[in-house]
Amino acid sequence: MPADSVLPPAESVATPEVLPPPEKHVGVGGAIHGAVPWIDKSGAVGGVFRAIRSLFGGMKITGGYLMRPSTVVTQQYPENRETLKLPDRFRAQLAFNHDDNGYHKCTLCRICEEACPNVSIIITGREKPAVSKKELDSFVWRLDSCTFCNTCVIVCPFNVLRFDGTFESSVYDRRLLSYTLNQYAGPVASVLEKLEDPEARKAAMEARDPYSGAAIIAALVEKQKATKIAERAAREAAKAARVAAKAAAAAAAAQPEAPPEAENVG
Amino acid sequence: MEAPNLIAAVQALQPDATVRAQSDRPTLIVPAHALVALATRLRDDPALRFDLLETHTAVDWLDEDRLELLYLLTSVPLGHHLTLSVSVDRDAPVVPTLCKVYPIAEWLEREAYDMFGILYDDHPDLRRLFLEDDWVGFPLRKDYEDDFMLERPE
Amino acid sequence: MSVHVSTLQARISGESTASSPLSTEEYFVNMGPQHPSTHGVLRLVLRLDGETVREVVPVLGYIHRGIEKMGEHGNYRQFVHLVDRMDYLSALANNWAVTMVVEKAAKMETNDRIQAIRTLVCELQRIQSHQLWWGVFGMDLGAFTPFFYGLRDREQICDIFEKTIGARLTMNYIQPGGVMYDIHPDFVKDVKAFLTYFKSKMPEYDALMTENVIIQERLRGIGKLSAERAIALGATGPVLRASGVAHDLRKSEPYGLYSQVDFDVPVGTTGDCWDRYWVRMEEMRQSVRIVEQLIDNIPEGKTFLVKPAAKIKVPAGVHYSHVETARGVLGVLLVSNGKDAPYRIHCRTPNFNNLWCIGEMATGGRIGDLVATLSSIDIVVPDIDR
Amino acid sequence: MSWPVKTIAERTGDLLPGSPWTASVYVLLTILAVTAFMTVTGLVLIYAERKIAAHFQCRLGPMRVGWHGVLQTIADALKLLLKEDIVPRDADALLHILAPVLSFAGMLLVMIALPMSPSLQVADMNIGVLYVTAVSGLGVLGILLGGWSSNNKWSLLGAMRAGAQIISYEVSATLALLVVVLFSGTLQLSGIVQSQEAGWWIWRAHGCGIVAFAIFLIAGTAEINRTPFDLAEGESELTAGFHTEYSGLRFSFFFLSEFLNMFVLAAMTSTLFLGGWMPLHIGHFAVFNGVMDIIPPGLWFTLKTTAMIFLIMWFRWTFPRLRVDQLMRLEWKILLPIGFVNLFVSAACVVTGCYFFAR
Repeated sequence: MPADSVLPPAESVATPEVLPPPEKHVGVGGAIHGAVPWIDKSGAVGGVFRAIRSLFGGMKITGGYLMRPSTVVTQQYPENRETLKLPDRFRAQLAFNHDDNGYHKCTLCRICEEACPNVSIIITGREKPAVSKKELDSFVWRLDSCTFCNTCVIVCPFNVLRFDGTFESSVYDRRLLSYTLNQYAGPVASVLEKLEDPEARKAAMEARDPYSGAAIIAALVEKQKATKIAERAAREAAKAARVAAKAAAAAAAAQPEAPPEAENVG
Repeated sequence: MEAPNLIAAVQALQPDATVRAQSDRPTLIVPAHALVALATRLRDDPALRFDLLETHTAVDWLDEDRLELLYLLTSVPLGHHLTLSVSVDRDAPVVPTLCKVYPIAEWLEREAYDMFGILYDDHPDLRRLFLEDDWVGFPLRKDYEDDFMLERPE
Repeated sequence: MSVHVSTLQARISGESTASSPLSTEEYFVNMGPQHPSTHGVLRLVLRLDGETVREVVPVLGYIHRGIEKMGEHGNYRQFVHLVDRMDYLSALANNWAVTMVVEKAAKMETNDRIQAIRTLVCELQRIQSHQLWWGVFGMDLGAFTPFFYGLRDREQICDIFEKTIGARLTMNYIQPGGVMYDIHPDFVKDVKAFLTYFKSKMPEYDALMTENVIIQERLRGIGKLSAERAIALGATGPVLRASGVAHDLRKSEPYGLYSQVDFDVPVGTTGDCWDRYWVRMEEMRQSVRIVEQLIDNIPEGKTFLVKPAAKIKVPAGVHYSHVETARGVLGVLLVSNGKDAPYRIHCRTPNFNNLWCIGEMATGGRIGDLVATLSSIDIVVPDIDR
Repeated sequence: MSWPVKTIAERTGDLLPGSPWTASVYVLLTILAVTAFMTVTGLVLIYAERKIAAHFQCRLGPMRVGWHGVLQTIADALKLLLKEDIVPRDADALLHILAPVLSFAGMLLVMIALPMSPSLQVADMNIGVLYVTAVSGLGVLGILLGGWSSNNKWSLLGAMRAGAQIISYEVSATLALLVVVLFSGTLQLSGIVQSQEAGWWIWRAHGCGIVAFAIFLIAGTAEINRTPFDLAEGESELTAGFHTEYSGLRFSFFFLSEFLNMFVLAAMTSTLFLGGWMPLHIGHFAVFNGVMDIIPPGLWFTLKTTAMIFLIMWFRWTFPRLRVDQLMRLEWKILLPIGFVNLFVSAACVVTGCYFFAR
């Protein structure tokens, strides 16, 4: 162990004292409620018998569970689907709070989108709002990148989002993990309720399919790709300029110095 | 020991140590060359007894072109804390190692080398800790870039 | 200047230093990254002389995710959920560490109800972490059954968390400014039921493992770490306490409501595997005591004191605070430049330092001792790699 | 009541002069029957182990394939048959392939000497005990070869541990066997069973029997590499020990031979110490003995063997594993001296000719 050559001899390390004990500390390791007497009283023959007894003590525990099938805790999952109850707060799937009419209250404030730590929420507004100024087109939630941190739910000022317990969300194609949460594209509940005419309401709303999120994300990715390439070129140019400036400064200093080793080893 | 007394006591050991502003624990800026001697005395001084190097890491101040090394010391028996701050040049970051004073520094310094490229003089086993030996660049530097970095779309 | 950058290959291709008069040959073995008892993707390169371990060279980074770098790219509230993924068995304590440093730096207020809930859930999580450790420890020593008993009892706490928090492992519950939800109406009842249940199970734990002669023989005198070396090597938590140093942040720098509850700090004597085992078993009992004292005395009050969507501004400077997780001291070093995102955030994780002791503990023992020692440190690999 | 022993080998011998063809068909059928019996026993044991382990651990175990998962083992066997057969590139291919076969063949050979009932025994050698001890040692050869030929350090470690362990514990097991041989005065397995008509050796032998029984059980458990002596494959230490590099069918051979080893151990323990197929008799209590005789000998054998198997499983699902040096210490410093003393005491008993119950 090369550490030996590095470390100082044990004496040179300051000897620590036990912290000033505010109250008591529990005593010495081993004296656990008088449960393990046999090892401390090391009478040879008695020790052996106590040792054997300790083995039987363990067998009594396991044997006891074998004899009592009621202690089995296994849940047989697909069979117990009907009786399986998950707690209300269980975070399995993000969902929109739609009211009884099927209207939501999302005003496109994008607070949740900003609060999301891993960009799992993508909100797009309608290009041509029907009634109000800003209308939700699609609220896409990406289960595949979500970490279920619940931040979007607590930051939402209008209580639009909730997590519910439908946990059976496995699919064979991960594009299907991008859900469109809103059932319709259109104005919020309060605006819709102001419209007296049911036909007008219907005209303002456009149904949304839960699985239309993949296309939206694909379009977004295409758009970002182009900007990213441009950004990268700009960054690289800036970096080259900085390096050149530095080299010039070094040359100006005219101080021949060995190049830093970090560059060589990296 | 209370913070003002502590700072005074350390400054008695190292007169050119200055107090770093903006820190919630007593923090002293010390020159790199004095680090090992000071740490040894901090550890062995019966009134100070900083026997635990709680953590050690670096901060990349890109705008000021320096790396700030922070050593967080704790005294287990006396229960007080001290932070040492050492600044080094970003391009040639060489500092003496604290391995001989605090053995745990061996790993902490390897991590700092791995992430910031700080070279520790006299370190017995200076190599990458988390990344592979042939990794290019030091990821926690502010100007680090690589092809795998994902950026948050704005 | 004598800076020399080495490589892993150079590190493990040293000359054989066989000391046996019989000319045995030492050899290197990779234990991990996929090995049942490295608890994840830890890799230990062992230099073996027959069955005897001559050297342990840990190789890290197989689950390094750059949490510190990710932290620089999001705001403070967004960083909290990342630390769940470090030590996933102490996710709440990790949340609390970040929350504490942010609250301290940004001078955010809390009330007693928030602190009581935080203390309660952290202690419950300490129990469940130790339960899982107990099971895994048995598994590493070759006994399969404790694993299931430990997990079965841990499930009860997970169910309590599921009701109150909504998650079982990565909770993101303790937030700057409060806790994410108020406790569930059933919380007090459930916790009391659990305590009754758990107190009836502790004797079974003892009968199955603690008193077992094989366990005693396997653990006594194995993997010793003296108090001086433990501190010098930066060990904290049960590893340090087993060596005889009563360093527990819950006592020495009380946070939350720890100053108001009565509990003891179990301390070992020799720092061997048995002491570490015993310290953890005793800590479970102490945590039960803490929960018992707090569960009937949760003060009234609000549980979230700020607007969750509000940006948190931390004044420029270096901020540090630490908590005692189930494995030791978790410190969060926050360097701020006054913006709403951390300039640099560093986590001092307990497992990182505790693992560093493995070289000292396991050298000279057998492979079986190495496994027992590694398990008695109770490593969680994502906590090491971050 | 006398127990006429008629083995399958003897029946074949009777047939041989008259019709050699019938006799050879008989032999073939016997071979098939033994193999089939072993396979079925292995499958049943694997299922039983999984179910029993599950209930020790508050679980249910396999529940899906068939009623309460009874077909699970067959499904697993089919899966193993269909898996890719991998021989590592740098392995010694011939030995790698040979090892599981050897390990299995050892078991097969032991099987023919086991007296399951007066009429159900393949061959009744007059050196049966010696034969079983010798042939069961063949299993370690398979383990050693498997570990060595895999060209994997973990496998090698496991194989070396297994070699050291099995050879060491063989000594104690044999010493314990000798106690019974001394008392019964014969090496023939059917003779040993018949010598227990007045009572089983476990209690009839003045305490020497129970000590020998304990030693034999411990040493036997160590020989078959089961917890708490499963160092050879110690999952948490050596990943899987000697069979780390095995997959598919070859792995299943190792797996099956491990379970059959357990059956052989249980059968030998019950034969030597618990009277084998002999019903429970107590001295001269004729009425009691008569009642016991109603239960057929085959069932007695099955019951005793099942009880022993259950005990071994119970050990496995309760105890942690020993360390390698403790394992050796247990053998050479504890079991072996006790075994020797036990042997001397029982020899003295036999010489003085005192038994708890008359022959």
